[in-house]
Amino acid sequence: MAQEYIVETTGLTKHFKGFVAVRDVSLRVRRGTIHALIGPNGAGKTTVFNLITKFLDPSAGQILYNGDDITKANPADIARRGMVRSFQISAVFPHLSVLENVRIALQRPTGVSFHFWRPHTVLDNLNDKARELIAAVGLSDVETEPAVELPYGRKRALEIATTLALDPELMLLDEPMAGMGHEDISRVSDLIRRVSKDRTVLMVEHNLNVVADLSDTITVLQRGEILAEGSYEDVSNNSEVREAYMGTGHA
Amino acid sequence: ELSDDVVKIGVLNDQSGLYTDLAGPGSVEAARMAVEDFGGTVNGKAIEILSADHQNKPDVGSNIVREWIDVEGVDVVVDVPTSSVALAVQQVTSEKDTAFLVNGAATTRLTNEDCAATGVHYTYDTYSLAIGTGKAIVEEGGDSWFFITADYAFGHSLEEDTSNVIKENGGEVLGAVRHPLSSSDFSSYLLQAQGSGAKVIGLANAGSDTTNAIKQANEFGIVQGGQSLAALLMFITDVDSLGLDVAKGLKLTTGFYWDQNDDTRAFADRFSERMNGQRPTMVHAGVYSSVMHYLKAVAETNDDGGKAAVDQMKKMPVNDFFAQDAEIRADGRMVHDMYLVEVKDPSESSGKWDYYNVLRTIPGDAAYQPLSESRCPLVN
Amino acid sequence: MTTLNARTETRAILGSPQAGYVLTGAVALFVLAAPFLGIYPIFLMKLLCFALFACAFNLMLGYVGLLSFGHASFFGMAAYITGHTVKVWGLTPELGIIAGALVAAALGFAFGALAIRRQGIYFAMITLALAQMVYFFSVQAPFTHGEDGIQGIPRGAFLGLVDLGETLNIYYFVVAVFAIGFFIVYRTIHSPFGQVLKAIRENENRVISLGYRVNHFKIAAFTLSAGLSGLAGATKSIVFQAATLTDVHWTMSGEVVLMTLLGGMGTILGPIVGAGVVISLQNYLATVGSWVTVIMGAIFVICVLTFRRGVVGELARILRGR
Amino acid sequence: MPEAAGGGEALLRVKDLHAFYGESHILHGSEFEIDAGEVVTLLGRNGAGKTTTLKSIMGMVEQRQGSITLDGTELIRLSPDRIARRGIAYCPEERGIFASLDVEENLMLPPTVQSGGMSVQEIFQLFPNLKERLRSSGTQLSGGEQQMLAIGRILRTGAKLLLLDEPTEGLAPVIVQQIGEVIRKLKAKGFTILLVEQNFHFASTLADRHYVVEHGRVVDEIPNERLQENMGKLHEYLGV
Amino acid sequence: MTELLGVPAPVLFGQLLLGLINGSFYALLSLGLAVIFGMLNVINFAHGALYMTGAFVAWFLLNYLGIGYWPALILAPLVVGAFGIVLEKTMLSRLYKLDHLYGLLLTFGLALIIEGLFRNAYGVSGQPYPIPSALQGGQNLGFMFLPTYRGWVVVASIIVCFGTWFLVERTRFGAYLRAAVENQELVRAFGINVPLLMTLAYGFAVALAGFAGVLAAPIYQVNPLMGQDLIIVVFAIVVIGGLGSILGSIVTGLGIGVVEGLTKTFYPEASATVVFLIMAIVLALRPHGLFGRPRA
Ligand SMILES: Nc1ncnc2c1ncn2[C@@H]1O[C@H](COP(=O)(O)OP(=O)(O)OP(=O)(O)O)[C@@H](O)[C@H]1O
Ligand SMILES: Nc1ncnc2c1ncn2[C@@H]1O[C@H](COP(=O)(O)OP(=O)(O)OP(=O)(O)O)[C@@H](O)[C@H]1O
Ligand SMILES: [Mg+2]
Ligand SMILES: [Mg+2]
Repeated sequence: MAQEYIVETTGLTKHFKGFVAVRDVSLRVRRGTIHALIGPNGAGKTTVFNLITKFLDPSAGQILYNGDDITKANPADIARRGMVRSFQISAVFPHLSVLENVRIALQRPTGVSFHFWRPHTVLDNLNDKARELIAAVGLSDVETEPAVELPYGRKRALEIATTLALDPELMLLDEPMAGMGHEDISRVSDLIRRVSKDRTVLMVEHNLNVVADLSDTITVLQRGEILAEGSYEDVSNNSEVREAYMGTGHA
Repeated sequence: ELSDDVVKIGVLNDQSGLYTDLAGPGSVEAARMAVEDFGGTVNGKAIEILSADHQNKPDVGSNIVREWIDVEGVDVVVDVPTSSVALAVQQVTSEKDTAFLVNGAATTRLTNEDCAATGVHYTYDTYSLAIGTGKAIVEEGGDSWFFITADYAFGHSLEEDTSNVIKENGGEVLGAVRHPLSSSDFSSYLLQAQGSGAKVIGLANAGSDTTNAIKQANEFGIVQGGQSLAALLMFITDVDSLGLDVAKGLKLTTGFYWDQNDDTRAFADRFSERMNGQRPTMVHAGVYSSVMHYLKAVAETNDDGGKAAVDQMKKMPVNDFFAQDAEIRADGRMVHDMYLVEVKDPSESSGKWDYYNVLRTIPGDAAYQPLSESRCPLVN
Repeated sequence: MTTLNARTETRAILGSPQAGYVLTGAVALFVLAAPFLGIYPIFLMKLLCFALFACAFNLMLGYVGLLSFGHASFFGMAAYITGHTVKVWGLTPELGIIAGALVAAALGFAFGALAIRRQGIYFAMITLALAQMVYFFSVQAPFTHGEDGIQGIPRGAFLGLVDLGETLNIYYFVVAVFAIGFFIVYRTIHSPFGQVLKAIRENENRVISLGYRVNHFKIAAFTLSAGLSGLAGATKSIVFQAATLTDVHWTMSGEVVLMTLLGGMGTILGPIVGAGVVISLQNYLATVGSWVTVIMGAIFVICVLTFRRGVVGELARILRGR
Repeated sequence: MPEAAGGGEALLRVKDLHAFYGESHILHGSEFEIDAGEVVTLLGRNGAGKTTTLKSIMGMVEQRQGSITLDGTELIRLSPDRIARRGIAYCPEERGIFASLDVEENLMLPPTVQSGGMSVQEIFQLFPNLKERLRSSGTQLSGGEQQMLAIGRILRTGAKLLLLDEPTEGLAPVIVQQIGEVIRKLKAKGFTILLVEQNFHFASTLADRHYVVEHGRVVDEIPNERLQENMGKLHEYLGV
Repeated sequence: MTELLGVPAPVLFGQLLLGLINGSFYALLSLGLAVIFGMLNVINFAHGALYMTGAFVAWFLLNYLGIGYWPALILAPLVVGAFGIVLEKTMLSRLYKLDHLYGLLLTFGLALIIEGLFRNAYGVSGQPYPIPSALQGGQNLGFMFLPTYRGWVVVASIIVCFGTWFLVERTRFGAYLRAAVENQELVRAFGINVPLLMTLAYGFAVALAGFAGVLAAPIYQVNPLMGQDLIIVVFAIVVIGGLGSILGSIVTGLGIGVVEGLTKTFYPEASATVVFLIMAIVLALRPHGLFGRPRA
């Protein structure tokens, strides 16, 4: 079933009370690549994410995932099929410890989640796997801390670890670097590069340096429509794009 | 023998809700007066009074009584307005052989299906109200009725009893509308009653439901429109709260009116001294009378067991300001005269609490369901 | 890992796990010995029933973060069912109770299915609405006998052997029922299921994005909570031999909220303590007549203004030394 | 409006400022000052205490000690609304757009505290997106749009001292540039601006001076013209 | 006589009109609740008790000071409002940052206290309050007899309702209130005295309840329990209308009144329940009520 494109949208459109946030977007994400979605604020990036992951229902258009039509699926099923997203504002479970955060994700495939009659120590066998992931994002030192107490950057790292726990085929990251200090940024982008080895990543990011050195393909959205697509070079030399997005004298 | 050397009287009633004024603290005070007048002791043994609020909830009521009997050693439970609670309490008292003097509650079931050897239904019941008011009004030509009935068991039985009386006396019932308990607005029910064209609108409900209905009937000019109102269960406290301008002309049945003779006035004066000005309702008077009678019985037999005491009460006639030569029947029904009264016009009234003209006295055996018809297993 | 468990236990029970276990043990001992300490058994049984009710309720409020304002209908409907099956059909008490609990659970499932997509106050209100309809049904349906309720329900004999008419027998019977119910609650909270519930309470969208069908979990929790509330109501109807409108009225839903908050929501022992306080108050205030409401009201106000975490919650804070 | 950038008596002077959230002691006696008409930035890592500093100036942190004077008058005892009335406007890091108000209401919300604020028209010229979405509820705006709205609305009030907390966070470069323009315009108009920034490339194009915040203290002051020679130090501080 | 659904048409019209009249009470009360919830994020369970207080104040004024209906219509709301302000300043103001639940419990407690006190002082039978002479009598509308006073009730409450709606939804003052609900701290930092704002809002909303109380006094018995039975229905109405939505609560209030009126004709037993049936249906279809907007 190895399609060349893991996700294909055709004519994707979303209206919000008369206002069109996304118009006729046909997006194709090639398997095994890092694909960046950029564009001015309000271009519709987050909305596209919400549509693909079915957190919003498209007003029109079709979404294929691994060749199957998922236009009607619900968000939970999407995730079960291996497409897992992060959020623009960090999404962790504040009062669970770092370890517990990751275990929530690991626990799902085990199928014990409805077992209210069993002690939660049955989950302990997940700890090693969880610790690996935590180490991978460099949080081992705070494993037992509740997530609230982490600084912003490390919350995002934890979020990524949780996402990875589901070993997704396709990861969607919405502005993973937003509001991060520089040292965090470099750490997280290394992390993304590492994890993208055997999977596909679709991400929204404003930080152009990050986009430049991470992504294989870039799609530029503007006012809900695709303005340009291609490698960083192509895109950044595209005059329209420079005009609309990067502004003069950048890149 | 008197259990644990003391006679404990438990006054159980509504002390915070709908029936607080017609029973409530007043009944407790009445019981206290009875005990004092009796001398404070029975055959040298002390008499104590407890009281509690049953919030008009059967479960609350029966729990209190159960605990009273188990823990406090209460010997007699008194008053208990609200039929559902009385029925629940009757279960407990009969099971635990404790006397139960019902004054506040109205349902005839207490002396029929649910009668008990330990229970006395003292002051009034739905049957006597129906006879008193229903019969009288039909006889005066009010022969077509429409009921506004509270949609719960008590309301239903009041409506049913009255309907029977009406039909027996050649009247007809054109219809009825059932409203949820304590609905504040009655205008639409009144409108339906008006639409029915019945001569008489019977209010088979109680407390603020009745008073609100009357008040609004007045507002909508029902009476001016030629229909008359019959409040089937109404106490002098309700009249007081309505005010005479609104209540004037209402006919109702009561087991007691404070301003009948010197004895009643004497009691009323002492009562109102203790109850800052309030005059006794029939329930208050009934409580006094029943407690007094109970104490006499206990003194007689020197046994405060429920059945023993009640049996003795049944042997002795009642003679006091409340009732004359009245007797308690095998089914527990205390049979005494009832009074059909009419609410005075403000011009006739000399002031607060001077509210009734007594139209006629309904002799006890006419007022109450004949023993022969009683469905009480204790009978025959 | 132990550290981890310790953490959650800590949050769940009291300042420190030890304190928690000590307290639990103490309570258990007390409950077992109580009848011999001259405490009125029926009062204790009432207390246990409501404690169980509150614990079941707390499962929703404290651990799923959903305030149901309709739990009375589970408590009360179960009471009616048990009352009817035992009195009219002549079932043995334990069967009657099971029947009651099952019906309550079914009702809970229905409520859940209808309400679960709503959050916060909307959830509370839709549950209230449904509960009001159950109340209306209870007023109208013949087998509930309107405001008289089902009276004189026989206590019968446990398994047809042990006569529950005997005060001590029924007391330990109730204690056993409570213990079972309480254990189910405790187990649930500390199960994989409980973990997911916590996560949902903290960040629902994230849980969805991890592939959980969140509503299924909520409905499951709600059904469980309803069933246990039913267990409590059913048992109460056997103890007091009566099932009445009081048990289905919305004020009952209010009472259980109060108990839970007073004791401390989201704590395991909180609801029990809360139930204890409220029930005792109602008992001792019954004699002060119309001042009851005033005093009750004052207690609400003071509780909300001064110790919001509830008795157990505040204790926990003190023990934690913060 | 006090004229002429630089020089003159300090408009805002912060002395030995301490701030707490519950038990946690966040600011440990920071000291700095801003002259009328200056643009000054606070640089520092995440969690250094920049936002807390701004909030303390606005009186939005309950527990605080020390001295904050505006034109010589002490602010430390005043409530936020009183402080604002004296001509300070604050643009929060998390934007604080109101969901139950539509975009226009959001824009018109802050009362004018002094004359000389921008007109709504000028604001729309700066942020055309806003004009199109005037009727939609504030939170339906995208992240960036919200930021624009948050900045736009305080420009109306005519406050003379603006506190901007990471106004460029999550903004597209083109917008970032626009905001740079705005800030320059405001400076020209004689506004005084205290800017919290992570992106000091951006900061360096506007600011007269930079204060470096570390662990709740101001540990260093760098005039903009001397930025280059201090790059090393700066990278130290910010861990770039 | 023409019949509709087996009911004589005149009767039906009558019922509709009466429904509208009750509806206007609902509207006044739910409006107050909506304002309080919308502005202070508090579910004001004491609203019923304050409505009752309003009626009693009018009664005091009449019986102890001989002050009649018309002055009472102004004075009683002021008194209740002032009382509300005290409550807000001393208690409620501490709860804004917390879950709705606490506000609900506090006000529930307050309701118990207030009602309990009145009950101890005046019993539960209720006190009579006469219809002002100017409004006695009524018109015969052909299909029914409409007491003048009821007509006045409708007019008065509709005027007050829409006045309030305008104040909150259309004025800058209203905008401050709505913003303050979401982020007090920030609104304060814009130079607006939020605590004062909140206090005024609460005072105003409970004054509305007081006003409704005075309107009700001549129709119902002035009774310590008169608010108790009403409050929970009024809740339902606010929810159906959409929590915090002023317009919603007004329209729904009137609407529910009418629906109830019809129920009283066709299935009276259910007239107290129908509102909840509607609530369940509405919430199932429109999560945030008829006019509600999702809150962040
Ligand atoms: N729930 C909603 N209702 C109405 N409009 C919406 C909604 N969500 C987003 N929009 C609008 O859709 C457009 C795209 O929003 P979106 O969040 O996708 O932009 P974005 O590209 O993610 O911007 P940013 O980079 O600032 O996050 C914006 O104009 C926004 O106002
Ligand atoms: N409400 C709060 N309660 C407790 N601690 C807080 C609170 N807000 C901030 N802090 C802590 O205060 C410290 C300073 O926070 P502050 O937001 O001022 O940092 P910052 O410099 O603004 O960081 P950033 O660049 O991420 O905005 C941080 O350690 C943070 O964890
Ligand atoms: Mg976005
Ligand atoms: Mg900050």
